Amino acid sequence: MKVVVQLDALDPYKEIKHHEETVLVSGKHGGVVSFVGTMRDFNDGEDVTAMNLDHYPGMTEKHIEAVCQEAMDGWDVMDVLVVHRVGDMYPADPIVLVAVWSAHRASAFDACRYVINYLKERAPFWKCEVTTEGKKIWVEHNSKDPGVAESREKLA
Amino acid sequence: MKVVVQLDALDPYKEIKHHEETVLVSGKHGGVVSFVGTMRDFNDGEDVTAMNLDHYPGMTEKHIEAVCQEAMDGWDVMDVLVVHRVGDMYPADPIVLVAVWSAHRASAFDACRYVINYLKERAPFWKCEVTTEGKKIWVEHNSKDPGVAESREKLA
Amino acid sequence: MDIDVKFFASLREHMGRTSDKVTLEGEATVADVWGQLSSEPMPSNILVAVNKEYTDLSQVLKNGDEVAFFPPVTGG
Amino acid sequence: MDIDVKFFASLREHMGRTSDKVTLEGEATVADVWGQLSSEPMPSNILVAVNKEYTDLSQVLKNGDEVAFFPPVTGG
Repeated sequence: MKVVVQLDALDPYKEIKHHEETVLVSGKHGGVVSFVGTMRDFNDGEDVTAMNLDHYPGMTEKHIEAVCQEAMDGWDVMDVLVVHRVGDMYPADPIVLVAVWSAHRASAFDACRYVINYLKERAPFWKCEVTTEGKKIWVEHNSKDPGVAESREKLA
Repeated sequence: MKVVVQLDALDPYKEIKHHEETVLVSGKHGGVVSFVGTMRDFNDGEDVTAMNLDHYPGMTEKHIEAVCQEAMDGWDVMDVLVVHRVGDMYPADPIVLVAVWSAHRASAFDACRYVINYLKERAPFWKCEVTTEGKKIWVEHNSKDPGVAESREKLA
Repeated sequence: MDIDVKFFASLREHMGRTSDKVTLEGEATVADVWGQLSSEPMPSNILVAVNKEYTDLSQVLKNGDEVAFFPPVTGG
Repeated sequence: MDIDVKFFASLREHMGRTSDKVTLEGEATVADVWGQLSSEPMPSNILVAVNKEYTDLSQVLKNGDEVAFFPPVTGG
């Protein structure tokens, strides 16, 4: 299990490969499910040109780790990797990677979805978008995945 | 929507990047969910050293395309990419990639899972594994994802 | 009528060939094709496709159809 | 007791500072900390953490605790 919060640009698929080459034992996992969230160039009808992602150092990592641990305990998965960017970014930049390795795909799908849903619900990050007119807008809330309550029920 | 069945080695994350750079409009999708199935070095208690994947040219592509189209019709997703290897391969080789781009992650998770589940159920591929003792074993059935029936219900 | 037949995977090895051609008189079904190919009944797990669509032994054929027999699929 | 206070995101801009220090006498809760920082009631959407764990206004504090106030989170 590895959780990284970084200012550097995120190359999600390089991270997956690197993790497979350095941490996982080759030939043992049957599949990997990944989610990559990318920055969009619009939000609520406004054109967005840049974004700053604020976070609470220490608390953010702690809460992502807790969510990953819940996923490792709740499903039969082999490993979980999360890399999340902070700081300044631009449209199409990857913001977050969640990757889950497992012997069987069902667990990997469930666990990956759980991690991204609860990361979004609990990890202290705040998006501040800059519009084409130079207006700064703090994003007020994330879109909900109807699967959030569902995952929680499965784990209960 | 793109479906490829190929003899060549599969670099799933290069395929995702290439598809994003050549087909998708930058900055429009909010996320991508991918599943990569890789060859394991064991099965049913036997050590596996190589595998040949047989298929039915024409029928295979047709049925994967039908499954992808069902996913595009059934969920609010922007694009689906499937690349599937055939021929000779070795442990840790990627066998299949399913990637789904969407504005919202819930649809991408649902659609990606649907595609891999029904690809496994309907696309004519057959795995023949070679054990360390040189024995050839035709794999008799795939593991079931308990989500198969579930996805079908959602679409109905 | 002339029917192209294909076998895949373990069934191909069992039948000892990749493909075959069968000629049938009058109205004929997939079951009639199998009857020409083998004296054994078709194993219950074997799947059938006509012109690359799944079907079953009762499907009525026309001249030039491609009939495929194969075991359960194991891709992905 | 001495309490370290942190603000994030839009609340940081609203409060005009990133952090603060508050000194309280006797038993005190997060609500007492907020009362020292602002004459307005805490907005209902604001979240509270003590020592990097989520909690609420009723939590009793001890010397040296770190109390953070911030708006709903929007990561991922």
